Amino acid sequence: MQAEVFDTPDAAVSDIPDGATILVGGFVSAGTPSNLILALKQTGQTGLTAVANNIGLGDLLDELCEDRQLAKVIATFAIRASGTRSSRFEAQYRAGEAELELVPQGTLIERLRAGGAGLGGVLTKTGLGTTMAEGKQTLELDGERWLLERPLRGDVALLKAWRGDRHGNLQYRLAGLNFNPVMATAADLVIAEVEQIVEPGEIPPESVGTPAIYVDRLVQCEPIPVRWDG
Amino acid sequence: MQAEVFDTPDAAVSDIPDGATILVGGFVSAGTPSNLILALKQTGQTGLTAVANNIGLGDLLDELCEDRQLAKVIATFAIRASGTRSSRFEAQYRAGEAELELVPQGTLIERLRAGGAGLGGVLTKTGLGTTMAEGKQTLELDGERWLLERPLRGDVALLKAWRGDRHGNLQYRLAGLNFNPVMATAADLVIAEVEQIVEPGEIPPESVGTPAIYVDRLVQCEPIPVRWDG
Amino acid sequence: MTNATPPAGLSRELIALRAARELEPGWVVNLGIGLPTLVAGFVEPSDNILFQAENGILGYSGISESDFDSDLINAGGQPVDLVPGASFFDTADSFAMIRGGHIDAAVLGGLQVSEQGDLANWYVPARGGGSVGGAMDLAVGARKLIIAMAHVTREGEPRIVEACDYPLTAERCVDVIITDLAVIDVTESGLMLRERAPGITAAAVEEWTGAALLIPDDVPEMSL
Amino acid sequence: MTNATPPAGLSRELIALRAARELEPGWVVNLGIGLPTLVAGFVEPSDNILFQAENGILGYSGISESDFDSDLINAGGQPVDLVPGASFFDTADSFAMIRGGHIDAAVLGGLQVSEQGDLANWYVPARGGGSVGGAMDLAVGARKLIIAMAHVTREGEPRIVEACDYPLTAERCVDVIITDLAVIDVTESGLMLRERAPGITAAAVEEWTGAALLIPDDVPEMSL
Repeated sequence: MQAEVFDTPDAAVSDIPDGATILVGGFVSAGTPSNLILALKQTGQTGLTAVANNIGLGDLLDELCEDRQLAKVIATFAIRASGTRSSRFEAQYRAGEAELELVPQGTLIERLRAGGAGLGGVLTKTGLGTTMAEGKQTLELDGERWLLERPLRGDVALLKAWRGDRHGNLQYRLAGLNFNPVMATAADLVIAEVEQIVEPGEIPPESVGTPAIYVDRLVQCEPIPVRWDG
Repeated sequence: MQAEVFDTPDAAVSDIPDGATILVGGFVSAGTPSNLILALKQTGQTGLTAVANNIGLGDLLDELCEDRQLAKVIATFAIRASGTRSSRFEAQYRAGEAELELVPQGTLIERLRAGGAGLGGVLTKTGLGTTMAEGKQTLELDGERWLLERPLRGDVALLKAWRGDRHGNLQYRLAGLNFNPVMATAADLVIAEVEQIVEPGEIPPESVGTPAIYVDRLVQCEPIPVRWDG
Repeated sequence: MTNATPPAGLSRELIALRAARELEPGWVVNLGIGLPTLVAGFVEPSDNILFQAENGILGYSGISESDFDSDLINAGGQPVDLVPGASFFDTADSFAMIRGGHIDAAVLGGLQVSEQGDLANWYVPARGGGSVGGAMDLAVGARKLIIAMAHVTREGEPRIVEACDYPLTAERCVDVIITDLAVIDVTESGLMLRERAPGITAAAVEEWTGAALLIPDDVPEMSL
Repeated sequence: MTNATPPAGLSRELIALRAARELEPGWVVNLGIGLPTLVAGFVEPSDNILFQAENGILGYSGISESDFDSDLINAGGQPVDLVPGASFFDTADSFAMIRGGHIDAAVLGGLQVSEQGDLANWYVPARGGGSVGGAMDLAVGARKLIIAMAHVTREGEPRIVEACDYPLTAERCVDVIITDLAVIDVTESGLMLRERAPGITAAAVEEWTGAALLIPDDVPEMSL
């Protein structure tokens, strides 16, 4: 039950294959694995599917579009209505070079949770009567209509936490949790960047946000500050 | 957003009506609201449905059977296979005086979570091909069979935490979490017994196990030690 | 509906202020990105309103003026200050809170609202793609849904319409619409004009509204 | 199957010891109530096996000899000691871990196991009612399911049967059966005798087994 500790983010992501589905933790600037995203850019792998809350909101995920690494994005924020700022992803999406699957945020997290928790799906009212329900099964139960949402998993998850211990336990700070703890459960290979690597026992058992067994790889690095001002 | 603070457990549960469905947190001795259970015994209310992990495993829930207050129990542990020890509930169940709905533990918590999270149900493999699937809908999706489990909610939840602040935030200790955080989300009236009531801000925001908005009533009392030795 | 210019109504700040008046003491409130985030600046601390940010915060008081901490932001990416008794949680727990009906009110922006209270606020057909965020879950889950938006588009087209032609966020979800011109309730009988912006007549509101509007005999002017 | 007395095989402790040998270094393991809890006492600390308790602990090392803390118990209600790097979580997260396939192995007790690996372990028809706990989720979710049980009932009836007549815990879930008489693998071709308890012949195991048993030419005796 040891997580593998890597010296650099580049080394931690070097064997991610072309075409992989990658869960990317974080919400705009909070809990976002920017070092791992930039390392993934260095690999040059292509045909990737990124699952993330947002792309092009000050996050660095849009950097992967510079070399057209993203074939598809599954996200909640992607193309801004106002059009005041554009992203590389937006340009590639408009050119038909990259695909977009927009998912309501509460549904995205439940699909990921189902993927990690061995559930075959959940029933939600979110999206009923909208384009999000197209092609999906609805069930009527006791006179109420529900939309069936199916699980979502990744080949790889890229996470950001505050501290990690050598077993792989992760501790988050403030609103840095967001998608990270659930994504940790829903990928075959889980890679976390942390600000500090500590010895097992230094993170109090009550403060572990992601238990060790979910984390395969750890890398300690200075967080890269990003910011989005709307 | 103030939780109402009561002086005694008796006062905190005095208005629970006959026939209420009551979610009872805890797992055997951990995180079990024994003071509130005994207070509920004092009320003498009858026709109650209790939803709890266990009854008759050293917990005090079985005390409610002394005066036949429980019409039904929804639980994961109820009648022991060995028969070496019996409970009042077991006697009443055998006499046809109390009903039992046995639910797999992972399904019980998902049903409660769905009840609190606005989900219409979840699909699980747990229980497929067993008596637990009787009368329930199954779905075949992409060649896999799933059992549909529906939400479960209570009129009241009785919880136990370590500390509570005057807003209603709860902090748990060790393995005292178990069913409590999810049950907090799935009842109309949530009553928590805590070992200490503190001022808002004393529980660090990262250590809040149940956010304030879920908790209606707080009562500070010495925990009643219970133990089960199998 | 005309090609004339709509009358000058409330500023964005005053729309936010008026939306803040819809919130009751002790409520838990989620604010959408854009105009709605301004609402946090217009509540009285004594009202003990708790703001929830869907990225995992309960209990922020408003936009922070201090140093930026990238891990302490609201759903719009803005730095926030916490109140004593705040808490953090992950996205699954946050949307359990939202979808499960534990949020008293959400204030969201709108592109269109229909007579039945259908909301469209995530997709501009001319732009495509879209950004849905937590809007669909908030529309379904919030006990009271307040839409704060401009009464008409930049082109002078009504945003309050018989039926939305933009893709929906959710059906029959809106309770109140607050615009630069009016406060309108979505009722069982239809859209009901509750208040006019200062200097705006009920007739003007009706003129710039693309759906039938129930107008009581006496429609008070907002007090701001 | 006879009315004779079955031969004396392993004690409960030795069954637990033999079950412990099925666990590989670094695995995450859940132990059922009763006999399986003894397994924790038979693993080498150097193997870094992490025990998970479904009530919300990852990383307990064994039954505690120190003071009883009612909030620090395993699923059998027993006090436990923690290893450095342990963590706590709630029941929802615990069963996400179990159902989601994140547990390498579970050791559970059994009442009956069928030829196909069906398990019955929660309901004794003569007693009724039952206690299912986390057994159904563990049977479905654990990557390797090890059943540790007496080879026959107190009345001398085989527990390993063609088809369970007790209500099932789950279908086709068992990987290995460890009893006082033998280690038996559930394989594609059927039940395969892997090891005999000391002094127990393959013929004796077959005699007390109520289902077809594949017996290789050389069935080694367990080394304990």
